[in-house]
Amino acid sequence: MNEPVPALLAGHPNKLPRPKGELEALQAAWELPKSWRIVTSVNNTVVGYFYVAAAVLFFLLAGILALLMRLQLAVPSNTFLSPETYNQIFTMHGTVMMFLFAVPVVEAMGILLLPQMLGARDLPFPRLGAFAFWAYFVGGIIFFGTLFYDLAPSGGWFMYPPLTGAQYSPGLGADFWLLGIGFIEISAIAGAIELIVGVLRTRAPGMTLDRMPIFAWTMLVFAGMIVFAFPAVILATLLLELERAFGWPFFVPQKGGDALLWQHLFWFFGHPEVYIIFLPAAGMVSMIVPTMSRTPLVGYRLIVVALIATGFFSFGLWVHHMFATGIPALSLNLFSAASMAVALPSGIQVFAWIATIAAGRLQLTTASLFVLGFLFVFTLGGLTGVMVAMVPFDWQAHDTYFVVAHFHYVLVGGMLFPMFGAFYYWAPAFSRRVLSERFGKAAFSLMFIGFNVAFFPMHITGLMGMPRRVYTYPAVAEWSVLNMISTIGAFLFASGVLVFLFDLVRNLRPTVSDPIGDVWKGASLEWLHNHIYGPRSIPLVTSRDPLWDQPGLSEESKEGRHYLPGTVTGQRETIITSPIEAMPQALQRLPGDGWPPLLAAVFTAGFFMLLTVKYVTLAFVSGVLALAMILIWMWGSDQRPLPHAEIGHGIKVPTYVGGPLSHSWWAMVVLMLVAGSLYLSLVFSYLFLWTVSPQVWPKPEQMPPSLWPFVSAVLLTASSGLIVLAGRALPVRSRNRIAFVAAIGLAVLSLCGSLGVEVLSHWRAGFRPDVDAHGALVYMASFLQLQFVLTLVVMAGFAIARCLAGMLSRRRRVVFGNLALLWHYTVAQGLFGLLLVHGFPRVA
Amino acid sequence: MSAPRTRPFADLLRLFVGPTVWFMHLVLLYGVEALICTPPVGSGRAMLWLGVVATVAALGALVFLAVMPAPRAEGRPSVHTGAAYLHNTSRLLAFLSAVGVIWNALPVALVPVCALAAS
Amino acid sequence: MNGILQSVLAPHGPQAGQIATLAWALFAFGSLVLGLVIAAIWLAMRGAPRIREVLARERTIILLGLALPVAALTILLACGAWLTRAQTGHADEALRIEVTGQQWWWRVVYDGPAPIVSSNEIRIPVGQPVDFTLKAADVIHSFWVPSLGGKIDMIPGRTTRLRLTAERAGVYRGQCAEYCGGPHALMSFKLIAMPRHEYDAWLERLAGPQSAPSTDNEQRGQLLFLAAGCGTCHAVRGTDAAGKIGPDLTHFASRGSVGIDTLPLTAENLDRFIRDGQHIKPGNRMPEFRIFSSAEQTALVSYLMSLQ
Amino acid sequence: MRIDPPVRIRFILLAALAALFLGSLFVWSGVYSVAASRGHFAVTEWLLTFGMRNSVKTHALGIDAPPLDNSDLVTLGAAHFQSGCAYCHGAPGIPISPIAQAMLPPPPDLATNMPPWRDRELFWIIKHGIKYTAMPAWPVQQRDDEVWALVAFLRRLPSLDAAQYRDLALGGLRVPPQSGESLATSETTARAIGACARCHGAGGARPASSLVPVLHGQRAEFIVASLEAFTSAQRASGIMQPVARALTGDDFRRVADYYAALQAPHAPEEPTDTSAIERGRDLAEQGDPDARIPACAGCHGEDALKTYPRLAGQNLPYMLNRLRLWKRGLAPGTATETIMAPIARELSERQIEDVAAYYASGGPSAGASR
Repeated sequence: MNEPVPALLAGHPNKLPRPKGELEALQAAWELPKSWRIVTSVNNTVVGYFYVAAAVLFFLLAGILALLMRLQLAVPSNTFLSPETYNQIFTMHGTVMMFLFAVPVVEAMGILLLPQMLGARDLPFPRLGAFAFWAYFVGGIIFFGTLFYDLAPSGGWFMYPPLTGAQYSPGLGADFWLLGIGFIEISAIAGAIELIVGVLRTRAPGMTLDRMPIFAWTMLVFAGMIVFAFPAVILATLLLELERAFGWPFFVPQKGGDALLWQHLFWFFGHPEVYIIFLPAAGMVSMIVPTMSRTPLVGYRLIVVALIATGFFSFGLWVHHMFATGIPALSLNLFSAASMAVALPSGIQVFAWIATIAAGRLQLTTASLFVLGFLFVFTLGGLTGVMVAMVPFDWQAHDTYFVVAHFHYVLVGGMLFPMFGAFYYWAPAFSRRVLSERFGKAAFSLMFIGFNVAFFPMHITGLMGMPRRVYTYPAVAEWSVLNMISTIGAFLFASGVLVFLFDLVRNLRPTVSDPIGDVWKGASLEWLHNHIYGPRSIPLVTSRDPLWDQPGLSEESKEGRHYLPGTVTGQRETIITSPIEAMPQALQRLPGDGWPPLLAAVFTAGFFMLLTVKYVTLAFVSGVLALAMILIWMWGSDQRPLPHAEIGHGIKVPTYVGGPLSHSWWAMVVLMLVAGSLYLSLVFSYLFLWTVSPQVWPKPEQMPPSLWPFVSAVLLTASSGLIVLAGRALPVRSRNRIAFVAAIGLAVLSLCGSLGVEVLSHWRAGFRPDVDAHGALVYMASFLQLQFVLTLVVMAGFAIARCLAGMLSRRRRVVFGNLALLWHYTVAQGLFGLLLVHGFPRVA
Repeated sequence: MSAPRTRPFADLLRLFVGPTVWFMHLVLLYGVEALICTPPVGSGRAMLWLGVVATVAALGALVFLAVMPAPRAEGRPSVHTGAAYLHNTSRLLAFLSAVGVIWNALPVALVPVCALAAS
Repeated sequence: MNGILQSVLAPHGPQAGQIATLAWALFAFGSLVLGLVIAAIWLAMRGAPRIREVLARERTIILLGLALPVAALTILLACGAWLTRAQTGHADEALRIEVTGQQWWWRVVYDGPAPIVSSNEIRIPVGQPVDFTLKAADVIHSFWVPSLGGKIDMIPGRTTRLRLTAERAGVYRGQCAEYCGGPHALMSFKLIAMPRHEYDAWLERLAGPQSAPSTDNEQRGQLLFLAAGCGTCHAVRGTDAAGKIGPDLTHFASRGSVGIDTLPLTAENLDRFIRDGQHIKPGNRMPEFRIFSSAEQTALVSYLMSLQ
Repeated sequence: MRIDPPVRIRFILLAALAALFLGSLFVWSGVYSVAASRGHFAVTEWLLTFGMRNSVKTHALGIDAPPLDNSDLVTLGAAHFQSGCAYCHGAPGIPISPIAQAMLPPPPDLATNMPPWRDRELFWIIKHGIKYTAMPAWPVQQRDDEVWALVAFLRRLPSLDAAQYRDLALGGLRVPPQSGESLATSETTARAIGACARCHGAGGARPASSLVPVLHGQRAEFIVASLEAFTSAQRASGIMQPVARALTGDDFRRVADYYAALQAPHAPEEPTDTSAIERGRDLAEQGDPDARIPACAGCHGEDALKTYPRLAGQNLPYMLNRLRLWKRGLAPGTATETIMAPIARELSERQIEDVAAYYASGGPSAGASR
């Protein structure tokens, strides 16, 4: 924090007229790749389009699967689909809707909208965003393709073992789920890191946290929840895949495992997942309602509180998916209480929107209709949610069509309707034409009516005793009628979607540079004159509704009277501001377009998918290529420091910053949070399985002698110390590299040594990973540690190479800073792991 | 022209203290019950006492959070409203968390420990 | 299915009755709240300016969106906890029946001096609480008789319990409620509640040995049953057939169904199931036996139909 | 965006249409000769060969060859080569039939001139055959194990002389010289194509290859049922189907009675793992109810149906191969396979080895006879 940060001044930082050639230079820096090379673009608008389009594609595909299921269930004892096909289809429907549509489409809207909304030129890590998209797209297509080769998983989207274990699900289907979904989750986390740092660090000057559009708040909470929720399911998929491939018995009761461990881990992710999907959609509603009502949002403060509270409370109710598993009644009611708690923030939001409508005059546009539909459907879904949160009621409703009705009301009502409203609302910001209101209203009517006809009867079907996930049912009169109605409704709903698609084809004219723009007279910055580079100049924001409260802002921005009207360095740039008060702190140069992110994603997908079909050699070739692509890409980041740059009004900001000022420091911290929650999930698994089967835990005398962990701990600590020394030994200029290289090299050796000692100690003590749950967990801890050690080895090699190339010095040190952060984290994790696996059995 | 001294990371974290207290309270009660009941070793009284102590402690922490004075705004230009805003928000979150804590305590008072569902 | 009950809303036992009452209360509560929200939206859009002005206040948000839910949910939560408590009591005079879920059938063991093994059909006396001890042999299943009470999962490596009481004699349909792969949809069973004295007589007969085949045809069928290896999976008490992999077939013909409640028990259906089981119940674990001549097949079926 | 197809595109389209029309006319006219007697032009020949070689190489990529240096595989392959391949490809001491030689292209004489294919490429050729030549595909696409046996034999073939070949292919069978009369009035048996004993042994001789089942002492009903299943192609085997087709229903009965009456020959003494045999005995007698595996003895014991096979003393590699085939997904074709295949799929690799070892060691009769 040595750099003086200039205070912001109201008014216009720049004088007119702007110098000649300034605009042309800006356009040149942001020029798009031509024709098919557009796939190499990393610009958020282009990637955002692709992302949204791909997500919609998966929505349609999963929707077709839903229609197939409804056809099968239209009449009793139907033979349209075989049981195996039906089971694959319902598994894929759930999985694709959740992992390939709901989360990605929300993330896509974030990538597409956020920079514009925040007044940034792009997100801080454009290539990471492109990587996240391509990884998702390639992985998703392959995953969906398994349906056509009879390789699709059939264990349900929840994948409960032992049904999904090697014994009861031989074949590749479950592996495709585990590796494919694990991989797509990694892509989601990459996107989340991008969004968090984007929201916190690239807002327009003056856009303090309390002036931030609600949508940005929701994306922040959304991404934060991904950071804590997804690691749990990543760990779960890792455990199950290791069990399937190598027989590590995490879920096998005879060897001390437990099937419920999966359910805990899965739902610790799975419940927040629902809110991960819902919150951004609620954010969209909070943007649409004020615009359509022509009045500022009422209860902004309360809504933000509600968002954060939802984010938190949603982590405390995972057990309510396990009410029927025989857990003690007191525990169930604890989670019943938590489930009630999460209803509170939703209540606040619903009445805040109603208040906003009351404060203004709601225009009945298509977007408004979708919002009204959302309010009705979501409220109903929320109420049935309160019902199933009641323990005794859930004993009856659990795993019946009542639950199917409930969560479709929540998800379709809470997420899909707002999303369609958002498509209609934001289309003008990205299209040369608006979407048709006439078609839009028809689409809404069909979807709203169809949805209720399809899903409302399911409440009754469920209470009439029909369980979920059945491919057929006997000819009970009531069941037959209700199911037929549901099927008709489903097709009505689909016809609404079809009308929407027709509208898209007729009217959507995607563009990056000249959209029709502010047709709704919105208040937030995405309605400025935006181009591929965002606004010509980045405005100073002084209120929550800048376009309403600062008249003429759009013209001023277009004329270049605000910050950064051109390009200072000739490259793509954006302003880095402070996380809370949005003070300009630095000018960040953004990377240009290129192949590495796309290729890295393709090869990463190749690695996972080839591994699934057991082409091990090819998989590793693909993995190495992916790594190479990532290294090429990383080599181009951390650019040479340049002199301070003026962004307007004589305000000069540095073009190179390190430590907490740098955006990459924030990204690394978020990554560490991801890693931390992954490790905590393992700690939970360890303690949980101990409570279930303490008999497989070793007695203190069977433990490895304490000398072993001691040596391992010393080596760990030493490696951290060496990294500190290496930081001191960073060359000022290009000399004195030997000390640095030696320190890093020694640190790598002692880090690897510590892991080796740790693994060897267990091996010599006679623990084996495939014998019992304790052994499996102990080696699992080392396995997680190994992942970090390998990452660090690569990063250390990278740092050494940068140093030898003269690209790492005391001043230009971000690469090392990131390495050191992750290093100390890994050491801390390692020390904690030693304490757990060597200490716990001695005291327990 | 000099910057206000802010610690953005710490300020952001404070936002989460209230809900975290709620989460810890929940996990503590759940964890202790799991330990008592598999295999059943503890008594219902222990659970009840623990519930009372944990709830009082959690509520105390939340009240403290709610009455904690706002960060001083001296030396900050009026355009800097973010930090004060965060403080306010964390107060409200503390309130919501308190409701959650009380709700968590309710079943501890009403449902016998280790009773098995529907048996 | 006529006359067979499988509905939460038609309770025939105290457990299901309490939950059904709760359900109706919840529906009333839900309708009220939904009505409130719809009314509020309507007023916000079309109401008189004064009402709209009140609705647009932050205090209204706190009142309707926070205070009201806090009050209502506190009451609900207390009700839920109280009802949970009511359903977790212990009664000593309960009858014990052990049910093990398997892909895709139910092993039923009645408590007795020696355990009495049966399958796929459960009989209980009317009016007496029954404690079901629930286990799983392979994957997770869930035991659910909607008309009598809630469901509880059957989890490998764990034992769960469920208490049910039937207040009236009748046939109640139960079904596996946790997805267990393959023909999960067809994993159902019948629970028959009968008067105490009939139940006792029935149980006594069930515990007794299987009578020997009487006709020539049945004797030939028994020989085929043993020679074809049926007895390695199925047991018939009193014969060499002692397999534990498939359902116990002692007194098989006194049960009402074939293929685990997939088809009603008739000689023709049984014949089809033996030859063509994978079409009747796709994915089930019994291989299709197409090795018999039609005379052999008739003998085998008549033997099985004689297992009264 | 409007696209005006430029004139050139239109021209190319028209030209293509015209060429298509002329080509059709040429084919329709029948002017082209399909005579095998004419041979190919040198350039056509080169092109076809070049294309064929590369096609085989490309398609064989990714096939992993099992270890082939195994006398059981070689012997089995040799026996099939004799009955299925030698007619066209010749063998040491057996010239190619002149009829086969007149094919286009003429089949290569493998005894003298073995083309330099890799194992996996040979496998691919034998399994899939080659279009536009007379090389047929393997009759049963599911049985890769049989194809590998042939590949194993082809690897051995170049080093064989006529006597060694005869030993290998005829399994030590001696064909007595026929009288002139019998040569003149019945079929020649010199090549002994149909003789069961070449592979399965006869009298006191065990099968030449342990991949082939011992038939001695099996119930006649079982052997007949098997032969019928091969004839109707219900049971998958590219080796047995042609052999069984050559027999008639009466033959089935006679050959079955012959083998049923034979005393099982003694198994060769092999080092055996007694603990595996013990585990196998447990599995055979008790099954593994937790894994849903019924006791083998229920169907393979002495009292079981006569259409079920008896396993005591059966060849170990044969049983391993058969169980593994089912486990890897060989679709059951016969009524008995329909019963066995799902059971075999539940067996773990270890259980397969154990139970096969148990039965190979003599099974239930082992205790009595030793």
